[in-house]
Amino acid sequence: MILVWLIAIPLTGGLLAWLLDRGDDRLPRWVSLAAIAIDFVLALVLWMQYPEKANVLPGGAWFVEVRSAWIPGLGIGFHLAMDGLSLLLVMLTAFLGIMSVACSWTEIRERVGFFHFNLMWTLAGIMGVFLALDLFLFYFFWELMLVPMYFLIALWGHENRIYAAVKFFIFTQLSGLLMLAAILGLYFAHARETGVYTFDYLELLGTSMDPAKAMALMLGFLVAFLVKLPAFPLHTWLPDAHTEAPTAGSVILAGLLLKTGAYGLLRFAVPLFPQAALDFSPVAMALAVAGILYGAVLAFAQKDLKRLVAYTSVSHMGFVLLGVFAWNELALQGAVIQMVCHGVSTGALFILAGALQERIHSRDLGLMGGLWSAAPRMGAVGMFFGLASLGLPGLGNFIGEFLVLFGAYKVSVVMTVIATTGLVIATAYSLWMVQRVFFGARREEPRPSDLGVREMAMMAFMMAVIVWIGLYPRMVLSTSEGALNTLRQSAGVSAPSERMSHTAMPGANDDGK
Amino acid sequence: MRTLLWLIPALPFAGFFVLAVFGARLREKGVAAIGAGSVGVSAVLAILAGISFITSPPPGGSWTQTLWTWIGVDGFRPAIAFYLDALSLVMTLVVTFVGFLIHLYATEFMSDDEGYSRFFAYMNLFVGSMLTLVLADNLLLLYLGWEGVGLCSYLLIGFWYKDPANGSAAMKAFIVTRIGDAAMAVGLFLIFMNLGTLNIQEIMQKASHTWPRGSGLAVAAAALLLGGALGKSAQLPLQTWLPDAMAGPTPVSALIHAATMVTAGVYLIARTNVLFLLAPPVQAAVAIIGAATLLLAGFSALTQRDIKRVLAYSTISQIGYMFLALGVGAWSAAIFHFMTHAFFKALLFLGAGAVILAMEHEHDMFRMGGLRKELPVTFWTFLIGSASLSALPLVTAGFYSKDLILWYSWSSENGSPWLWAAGLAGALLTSIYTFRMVFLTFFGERKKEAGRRPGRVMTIPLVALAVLSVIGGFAELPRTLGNMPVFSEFVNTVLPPVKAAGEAQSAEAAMQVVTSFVSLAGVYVAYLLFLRKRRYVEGLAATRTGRALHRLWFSGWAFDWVYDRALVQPFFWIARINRDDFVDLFYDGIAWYNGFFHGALSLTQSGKVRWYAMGIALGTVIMVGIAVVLL
Amino acid sequence: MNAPFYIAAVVAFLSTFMVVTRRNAVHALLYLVVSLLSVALVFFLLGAPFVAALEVIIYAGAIMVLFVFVIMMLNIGRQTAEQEREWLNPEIWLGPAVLTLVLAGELIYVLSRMHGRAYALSVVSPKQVGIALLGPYVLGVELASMLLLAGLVGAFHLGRREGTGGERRP
Amino acid sequence: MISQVPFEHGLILAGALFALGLIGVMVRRNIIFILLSIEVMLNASGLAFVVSGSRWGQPDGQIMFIFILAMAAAEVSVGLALVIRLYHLYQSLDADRASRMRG
Repeated sequence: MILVWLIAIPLTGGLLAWLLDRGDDRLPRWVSLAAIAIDFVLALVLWMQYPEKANVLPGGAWFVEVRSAWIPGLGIGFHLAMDGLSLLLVMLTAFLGIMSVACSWTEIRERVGFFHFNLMWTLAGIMGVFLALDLFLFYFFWELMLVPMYFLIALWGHENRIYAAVKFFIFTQLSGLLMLAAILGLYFAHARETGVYTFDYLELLGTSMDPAKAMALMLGFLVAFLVKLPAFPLHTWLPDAHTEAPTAGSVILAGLLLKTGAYGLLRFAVPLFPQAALDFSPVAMALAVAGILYGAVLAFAQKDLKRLVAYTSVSHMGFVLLGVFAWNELALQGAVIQMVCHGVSTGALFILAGALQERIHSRDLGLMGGLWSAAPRMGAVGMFFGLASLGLPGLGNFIGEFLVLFGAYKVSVVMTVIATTGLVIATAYSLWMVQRVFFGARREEPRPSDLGVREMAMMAFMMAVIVWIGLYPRMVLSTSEGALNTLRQSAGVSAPSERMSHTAMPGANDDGK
Repeated sequence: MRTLLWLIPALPFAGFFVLAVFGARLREKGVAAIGAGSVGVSAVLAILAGISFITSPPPGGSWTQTLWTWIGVDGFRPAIAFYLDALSLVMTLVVTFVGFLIHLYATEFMSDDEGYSRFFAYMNLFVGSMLTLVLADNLLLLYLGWEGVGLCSYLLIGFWYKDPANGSAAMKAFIVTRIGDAAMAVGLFLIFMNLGTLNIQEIMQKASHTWPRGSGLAVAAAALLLGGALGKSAQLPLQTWLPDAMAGPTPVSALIHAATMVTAGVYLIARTNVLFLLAPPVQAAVAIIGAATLLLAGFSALTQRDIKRVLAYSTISQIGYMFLALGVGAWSAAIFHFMTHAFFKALLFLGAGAVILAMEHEHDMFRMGGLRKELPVTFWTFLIGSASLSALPLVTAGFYSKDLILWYSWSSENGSPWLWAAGLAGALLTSIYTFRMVFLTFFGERKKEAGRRPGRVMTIPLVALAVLSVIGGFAELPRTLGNMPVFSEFVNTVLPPVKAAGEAQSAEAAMQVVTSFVSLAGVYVAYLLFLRKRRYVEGLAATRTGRALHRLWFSGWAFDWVYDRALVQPFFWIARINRDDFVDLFYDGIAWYNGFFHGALSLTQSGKVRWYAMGIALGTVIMVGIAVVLL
Repeated sequence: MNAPFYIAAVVAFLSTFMVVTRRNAVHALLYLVVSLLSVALVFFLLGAPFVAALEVIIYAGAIMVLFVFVIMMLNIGRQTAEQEREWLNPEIWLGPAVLTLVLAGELIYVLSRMHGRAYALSVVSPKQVGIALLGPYVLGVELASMLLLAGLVGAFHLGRREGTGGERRP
Repeated sequence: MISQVPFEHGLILAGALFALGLIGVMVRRNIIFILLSIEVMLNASGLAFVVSGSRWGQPDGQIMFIFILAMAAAEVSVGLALVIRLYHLYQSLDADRASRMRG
């Protein structure tokens, strides 16, 4: 039942925040902070007892499960379940949720209640996406997280927010519809094969169909996730959405929405159509590498700070895509680590950009420069997260990127070498960003005040997470290990019959040699 | 003592953490105490570890201390583990001891600079990373230290961030070294995939079993690691960043760009010597690159006006010697030269720092002169350093180490007369530009009053390093002069001994006479050209070819110009023209066409009833037509 | 035996053709009445006397009379005739003519391909129609009555001359 | 009295009348003529219903004709009322004058 609470609390919190909007602005903020904080505590509790309550469900590492009928007629069930992978991402959601509420404490002035309503409902939608095991329910949550996000950008955004919000909505909605078509295609293919009409993920896993149809359905899923992931050709909504979104919106957008795309790939696109995914993987890896280089070069060229950070996300997500389609143990673990660390470090960079915008009312890099002398703490934090985004060893992103590259090297050497050159350009853009914002000649007019206690606490917390994952990633690795083994096995392109046997996967493995 | 091994790198990191978090609140005294103190204590620890290591050598010739498993993903299990053997002991001792001296010097040199705590935080971070690099037990941890030192060199070069030029020099350094690191990373991937492990000792055993000599994989792995080494040690073709790195404070140049970081590449090649032995073409390449670099850097150093840039090019040249030694298989000679070079080059930089301080941040040698009497201690220590750099015979450490390298480049198995000749020419060039520097700064008429004299705290390191750059050489007396190869015996417990062709002792003696004659000749030439008849040099430079040569050498053989044209400008150009993402045009195009068709269709709504009737009729006709055709 | 049907058919066709092509509204109206009467005859011949009567009474009687009233009210007899002339220049006819020809062609093609056997057209007496009308179609009748009521109210409301106010002169 | 008229000829007649009505609607600009043509078309479709009703001896055809009559009556009354208003508004019966509702 705890899973239902995980989703229900932000929903009610958001509603409550909106209702309490009558009073002063502080009430909704505290309500939504409380709601998301409870969620974070719940997630931590789940993480504490993760190892013992292993494999509640057949076929692997699910350890908490809620199942009840929703529309039995069509075979749609309200089926939530959590394994190591979704646990990590749910914790990331709650963590960044707290950060986004905290960072918009002073930034959002008008209609605060409605703002927090949208924020909470997006978070609930995202958590739903990570937990849903019923494809219909998954699509429901996929749409649920989209609409409030649109309002977040459209109502509280910056200059041409309408253009950005509409573009974001159309991109995601259109690709979502493709996914819906693919879900239905799979639904009917499964029905034709086994006569059972169901949307349940575990049953749908084994459907075998002719390769062409499988490839078509897989592409349906893939397009939706590649738009969300922003893979190379479908990424152009991201810079606009990021530039115009309010700080909290950017944090949620960069930190979480991009992960739903990656999670979708890991959970649905590849395991459901293993052979098609295998055939498609060279193209996908090429797209990934193109994304890495393209995102990096464009990040280097931007004049707007948030737009620059947005393009870095395109580049980092290229690594995740590379990891997913390399589909071996190393690459997948790398992709998971990269997802978590990218969420935290890019979230922090956006909070910083938001703080800077609040102080000097502009995101133009031309106006910044020499801010270190005025705000040394902000400079140090900016430098730290700039280094995190270029993959400095000792920080989390390095672990993610290198595990992906180690894994991808086994699959294709050429792709990995090109991706590694991406690291050099990554160095270029992040140092260039730090140079233009913090170093250089000191200016007189924008004298930003340094980070306050609240902001510094948030930043310290995030820095701690990045360094902790950088130096001791085993906690995160062991959590996601069980889930990834199940995924790899279910997509191991093995004969369907063999997959049906319930391989009892010990949820927690021993703590390594 | 074994269990305290992890403290050696941990202390500087702790120093960094304390200074980073509380630095702003501490007074300068406190910051200095923590900054220099942490490195000092780890130096003491290193010495203690050294003593117990030498007195009671452990069975396998090495200590290993594993703190925790860093990443645990099925076969990929690198650990945070430190590995101490003869080679890493020498490196640790040099890094901590010279590091401590430079920290001491910096406490006074940087006094009343507004980023004082930030400076020492970065310096401690650097020493910590360097020690992690040197003591790393597996290549991934080594890579962590590798990037850590690269980061600190970026932070410290760009320390005075107010001047954007320093910022761009810092970025240039980090990006150029990062190119090397990318190559090294690919090397790591290759090694892991083929050998299944990153632990250095396992790699050595597995490589020699699985890879035959000269096999493609061995060559690829060695070449990629060489790529990383070239980047970090500023050898051809990635050497352009070091001269610009002089934008940082002088103690930084002394510590990072002379003594420790730039020799990381030498350490890497020495540590993974088995790979290079398995790949003869790559080892030959190392020798050739070393020889070429030492010549190029030598010529460039001749024409520099800034005292620190002369020393920078001299560093590139001396590391070229180490690469030459590695290339010909004289592993211990390379490490020995690393040690002596660390001493006298750090001394020269600190001396230059004292001079610059005295001259109120004047870097141009031609505006200094006659400081002999003004700064006596600095002068004498600087002279000893220069002597050691240009390897004046018998009395200086530089003589023993450089002579050893020249001898092995002649006598060793894969040495060759050409390499030896290049080395010799390099030695001549070295002594010319060194003593040109000495005469220009310390002799001749005084042009500017000497301002701030170096205080006591600055002179202690100068004197200590001067002593070391003299007695340092006696640790390795060649056969002809006392035959006490203490150093190489110690280091050869780890590194393979040199395969000399068994030349007669007399040949070695003759060789030593030739090298010492060459270095003295260099001094005399420098004396002639730059002290007595300066006009002659101006005349030479005035000729057309002279001017062209001067411009070429001054700009570091125009590598910067070539790289700028070939790589940097195109990258900027691509970035600029594609600033707003041509892929976006595709989607905007879709939106535009959408609007266009909307316009076209709205014309049909003309408001006239009869048109609509016509439309309905047309529709019926078509539908009936279809029905007719189909039935 | 079928002669009267074909005669009536030809008369109907010609008169309808005249309706469409006349310039004077009244002439067109009268031709339409002729056409309706000939169609009524056809109904009678087809064994649907009740409907034939209705056609004559309601269609020709009521609706045409309505038209006459309107035409008289708007007195558009002769003076709009010449206005019609420049509206009806020949080339206007071309487009619609082609279209309708194609449509007619298709209909005829479809109909001609059906097997053209003649069937004994059975007479459907008004009694049968009445029974069916108030049997299964009682709902239809109610709806038709409501439709007529709506038409009545609409016509009354729209027909009033003044006092509606509010509507703008163009 | 029952004629042995082939069923299709009746439909062909209805089709022809319908076509003429259609051409009338499209060509004439005077609204009255348009309404007249619509009446012709309605009548033609009624004819088709009756013909097919009598063909299968079912009363349905005639019932449909009655409904068409009812509809035609209502339509004409409202139509003509509108024509009167239009005439007062535009002082002309040109159908193209009332084209303010255009895209």
